[in-house]
Amino acid sequence: MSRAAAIAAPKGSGREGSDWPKHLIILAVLCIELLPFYMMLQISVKDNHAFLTNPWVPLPPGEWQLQNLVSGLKLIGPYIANTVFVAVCATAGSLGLALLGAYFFARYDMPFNRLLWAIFLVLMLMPGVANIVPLFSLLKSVGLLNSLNALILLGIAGGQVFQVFLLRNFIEDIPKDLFEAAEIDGASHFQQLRNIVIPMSGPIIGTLAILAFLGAWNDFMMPLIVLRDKELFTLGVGLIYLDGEYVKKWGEIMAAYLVASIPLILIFLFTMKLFIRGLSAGAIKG
Amino acid sequence: MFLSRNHSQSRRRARLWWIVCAWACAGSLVSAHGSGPTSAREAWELASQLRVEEAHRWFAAAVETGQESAREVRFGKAATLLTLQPKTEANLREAERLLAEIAAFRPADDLAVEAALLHARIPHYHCLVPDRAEALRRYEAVREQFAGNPLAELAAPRIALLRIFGPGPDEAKRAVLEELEGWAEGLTDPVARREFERVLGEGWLTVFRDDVRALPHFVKMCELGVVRRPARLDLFLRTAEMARASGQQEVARDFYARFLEGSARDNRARLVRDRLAEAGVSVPAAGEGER
Amino acid sequence: MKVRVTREGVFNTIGVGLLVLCFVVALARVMFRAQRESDPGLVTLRFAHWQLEGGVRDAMDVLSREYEQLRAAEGVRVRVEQMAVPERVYPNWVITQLVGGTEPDLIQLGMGTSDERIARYFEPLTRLVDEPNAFNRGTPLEGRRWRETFIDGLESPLSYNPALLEYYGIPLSLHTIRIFYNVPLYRKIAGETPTPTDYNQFLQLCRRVREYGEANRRALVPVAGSKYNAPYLMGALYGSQTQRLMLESDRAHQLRTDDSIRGLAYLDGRWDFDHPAVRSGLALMREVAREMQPGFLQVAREDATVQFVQGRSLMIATGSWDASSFRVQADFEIGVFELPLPTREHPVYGQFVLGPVSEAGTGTGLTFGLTRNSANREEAIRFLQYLGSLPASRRFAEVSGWLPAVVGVDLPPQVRPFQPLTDGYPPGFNIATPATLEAMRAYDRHFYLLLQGADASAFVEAMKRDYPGAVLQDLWASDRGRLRAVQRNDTTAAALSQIGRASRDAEHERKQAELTESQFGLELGIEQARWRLEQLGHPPARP
Amino acid sequence: MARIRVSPRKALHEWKLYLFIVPSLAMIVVFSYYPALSAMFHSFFDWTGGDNKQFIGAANFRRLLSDGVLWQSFVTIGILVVANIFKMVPSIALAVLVHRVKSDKWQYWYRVFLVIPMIVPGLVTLFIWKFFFDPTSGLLNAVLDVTGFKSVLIAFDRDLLGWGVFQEGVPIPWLGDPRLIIPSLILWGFPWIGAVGVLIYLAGLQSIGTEVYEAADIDGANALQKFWYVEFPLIMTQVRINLILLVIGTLQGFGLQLLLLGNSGGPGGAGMVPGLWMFNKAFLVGEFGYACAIGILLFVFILGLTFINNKYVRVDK
Repeated sequence: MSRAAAIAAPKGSGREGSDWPKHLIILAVLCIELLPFYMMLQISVKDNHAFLTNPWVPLPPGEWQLQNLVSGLKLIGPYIANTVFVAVCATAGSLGLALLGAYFFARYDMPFNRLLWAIFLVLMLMPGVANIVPLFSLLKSVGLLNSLNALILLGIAGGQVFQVFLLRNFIEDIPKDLFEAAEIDGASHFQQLRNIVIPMSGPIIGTLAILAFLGAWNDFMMPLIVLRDKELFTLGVGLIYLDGEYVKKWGEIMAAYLVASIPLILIFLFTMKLFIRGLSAGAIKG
Repeated sequence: MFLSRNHSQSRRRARLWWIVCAWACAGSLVSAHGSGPTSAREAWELASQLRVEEAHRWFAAAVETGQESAREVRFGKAATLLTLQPKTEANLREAERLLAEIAAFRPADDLAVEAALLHARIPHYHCLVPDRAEALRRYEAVREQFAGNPLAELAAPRIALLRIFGPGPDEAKRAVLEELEGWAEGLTDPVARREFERVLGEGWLTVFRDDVRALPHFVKMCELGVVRRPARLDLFLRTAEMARASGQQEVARDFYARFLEGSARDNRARLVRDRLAEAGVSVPAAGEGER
Repeated sequence: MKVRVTREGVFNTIGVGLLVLCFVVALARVMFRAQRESDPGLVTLRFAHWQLEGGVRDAMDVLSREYEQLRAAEGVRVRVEQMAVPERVYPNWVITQLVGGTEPDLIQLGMGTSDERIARYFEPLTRLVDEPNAFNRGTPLEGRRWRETFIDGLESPLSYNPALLEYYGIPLSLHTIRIFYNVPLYRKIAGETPTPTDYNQFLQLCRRVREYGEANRRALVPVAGSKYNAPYLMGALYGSQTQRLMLESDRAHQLRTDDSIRGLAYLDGRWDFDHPAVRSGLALMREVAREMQPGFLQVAREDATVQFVQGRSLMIATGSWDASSFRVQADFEIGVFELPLPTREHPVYGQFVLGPVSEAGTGTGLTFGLTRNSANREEAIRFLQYLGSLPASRRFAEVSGWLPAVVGVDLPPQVRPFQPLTDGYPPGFNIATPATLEAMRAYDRHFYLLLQGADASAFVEAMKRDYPGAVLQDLWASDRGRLRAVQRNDTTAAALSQIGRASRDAEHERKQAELTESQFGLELGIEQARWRLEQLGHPPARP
Repeated sequence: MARIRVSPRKALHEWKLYLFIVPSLAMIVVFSYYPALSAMFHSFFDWTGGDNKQFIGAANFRRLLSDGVLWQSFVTIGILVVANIFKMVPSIALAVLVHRVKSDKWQYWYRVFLVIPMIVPGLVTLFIWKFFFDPTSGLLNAVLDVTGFKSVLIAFDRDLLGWGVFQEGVPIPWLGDPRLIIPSLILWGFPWIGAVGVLIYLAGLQSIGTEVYEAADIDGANALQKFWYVEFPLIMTQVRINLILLVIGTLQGFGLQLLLLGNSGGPGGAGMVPGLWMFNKAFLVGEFGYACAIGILLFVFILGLTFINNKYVRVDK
């Protein structure tokens, strides 16, 4: 069955009645949901005075303080490269490993399979505050402090459980005959992964990738602990530092936030469909 | 790209993992053994700077190899075992054993006394559940066995601590305090004497709120001298206040004055000047700092 | 359908392409940086602090650049890097850097630097501060021991650590609490009336502010409050009422109390929440709370600042450290006056007052310690000496508008009002910190009750319920702290005596004597507190 | 598809398959299990988080029993969990509404708009909500005043609660009064739409064939019945998964409380939750050993809930 087709499928013609009340409700809800985005946009071009006298209504375009965006870029720009580096590596790494793991769980019922699966699942239940200290000493003993590699490794490890969990369900649903046919052709496990699993689970991989990317993008706890040098800061830390200022220039802060989201906006703009489709597809399983 | 690695690459990846793990283990070992002390002197220096782990490692190794002066090294091992983290019963027992052994050395020397004192402190402050009776017994043993060694006199203030602030009815405490007061003259070491006086003074003050009986002990302490400046100021002030409360204006005035000499940056100075003024002495405000 | 899929494909490709491009750029940057990091001829010094107030970073930058030039003139290439870490994350940041071995060369002491960490990770400066500071050459301070060139003689606990008996920190500044006011607005409201010097005048001023606000239809609040700022004013007012009570509950005749003495005094019944002085202090707090905006308890520090610099309140109570931030943000002249406490003559509140509060004991701050692992120890010491010298202090005060910690600096006019008042009496104890953490939390938890209802009784009832348990917890915690120190000192003392057996010098003698003295003091403290707890029927230590 | 069962003997031959799981496993063992087990180990110590530690057996756990704040925090988190469960409803409703919109184009755009808030940094949302709750200049109080809903609240308070927190002419201190803390936390995030959740539900709904709706129409089912008998069963699996994740997340979480109310959980400590208490004990008081014990209690609690959930809230596919 084609999931793309499922989304695009026409709705039942049997549903009668006018749609506008639905639209109204949906639009009202969406407006509230989009409020933070709106605030970020409109405050980013205000100075403190304009913001404090009138926080809610945007300024007319003539009064926009565009230098806010420039200083926002200056404040936060240097961190973007680091964040991209960490987020891309962590995403690729964690998905790669998760695919292997999920393939193992989904395709074969090897001895100890259940035990291993339990090992994965129990992790979801553990609260992690006190773990930070041992984790930190671990990173210290392997000499990974004050380096972006630590963040990448943590990103990879942190994503495993959730990704393996979702991918497994997905791979289990791939028709068995595809694999059997491949095996008869003498395909190795890696070839099966490449030729069957990846093409068949493109949307969910895309979705997981975007979620992992978002997670790495917004993470601030570990970077805060691990990174010392300003040149290594990722966006999460940068924003926390910005938020800790006592002299608040709201316009500049919001502009910095906006700058921090621009790469995400771009990615979303271009992969929106993939993302939505992936979420839609992956979700059917559970 | 990433997902289409072939089998051999995966094997390489697995090997890489082992390398990473091995490197991690080696890394922690290296960092543990990277720079250590090379002599007992250096190990003691480390111990005095609270770098107990490194110091202990050296002492423990030196005990094994039997190098350097054996008793000192054993003492080092025991002393560092007391603060080695995590603190375990086994460590304390081991320290206790070593210290008892060092303390038993005859003819008794300073090291033996120190070991005996430390031996007494284990049940007093180091065990998870303190055993005050045992600590008292050990301190008293130190006092008896090493009578004549000024170092051993440091057991006296500890005995006073344990007996005054131990369990028992107030009247028994009075007897204890009075009995202990008889010991004071016998102490020759000024530090032991000073601390002994301090415990007695605080004893009268805490248990009986008796300024009159506490005062002489505080005066004696002032005579013997306190090293740290803020503590010295506090002591002068407390002595003066106690003298004031027990009606000895002369003494009070003297100690108030001594307090004021060093109190340019103390917010109690004006209060003290008021006290002096009450007693008919006027002291001009001192130059306020250096501004 | 087909067209759509293709377009989506193109879009995805562009998206992924952009990402790859970004990644390549990022990778290039990361690689490039790794290369640049390893410049052998350049000494990089890093120092960290949490002073994000306006002006301070500029001052530190000026000092860093001047030092770099100074050293460049001597032919040494030094790069000094400032790391300003937000207060909220600073303690954790410091701990992780220290434990992780990635610490900068100089670290501001005071948050996240417990005695144990200081002992372990910081270099004692005792020998250093006993010598004159070379950077004071050619100034009136030339030839004086470095530690004697500081206002407090380096006796503040951040500089001289009383538990470790060594000097660890060099301070740059000190601070006092003041009321800041909007000068033009003040003139409009009060004309030429001088600023209030006592509590009554202050209340009158607040009333006039309200009247002015109503007359001009302006939403004007007399004092900008927040959960950060309000306690400075309220605590001081409460403290004025407990001045005499403090002396009464001081069993040790020290004319001052510390956390555990206050806690024990409470359990002892030497003071309680029904004591007239405490009630009077609470009434004062309630009274002054009315001069702040409603709901100030949920207002953050920077929001109160904004309220003040926007002219929506006449006054704000805070430390002199905020002066620089205000100056950056406000477009009006800012005036300063001392906290308006009730005098002894006050008909209602005067009876509990001892007199004006002395700020003589004000400790120094912005204190930097040198880390043991510093890769450039010599250079870091030199920079520290530079920071703590008279010329650098002068520069620091000029640029930052903060009080300098070194004596003999001609103060710029805007800094003068912050000089500590030295003629006065000890402050009473503050209600929030009769002991330590748990008591403070109980207070925090119930504080809102103080602002409600007809009087303080709801607050008092709640405190009576939770306070004893909290104090007990705190006393146990401080018992544990002392016990740990005693245990630690046993090893140190053994080590010192062994070192002394081999060779002794004056410094060694000093340390050994001080250690013995402080060790006995700690033991006595433990025994006394435990004994008194037992007498009162409480477990002497956490079971 | 049924997984291929591999006998131990064959597994010996197929040992290479284990290499597939090794990297993942190594990652979680090193970076997740080791720290977690280390924390468990330390729950038997009096540990300051640094080098100072002393073995004290089960003393930390005994202390848990008499820790009033902790038990109160479990009550609080219980309320929040229940509230959060109800807060799932709007997402489901929105998904159904979007699904029932006839135009595909609109449906697509609604999804796009749902995704946009995900890219806004969390700090912005926090900032805006703080702004909402501000007693004097906040939007929430302004809305209540303008709509007259405040008088309803006042009457409600006067006649039913007797709290006296809602009064005429006095701004409502949303985060300044302990009795309003939990309501504020519940109100937080209104209208409680989780974008990912909505998209997932929507996906579930997509699989409903036209014929099902036609059949329902023939039976004369109204909108609610359609939801109940046609739509809801189809997304039940997703709802259940979301429910589990949500319950776990709520129980472990404390970020919101920390950022909004501070370390002590706000006035009266009303917002104190177990995670925050653990954070307090670990990073503020320095009692890491005790914090680890709290963590273990929380873990056992979550494990129990998950177990119950698996046993009783089971839905057949």
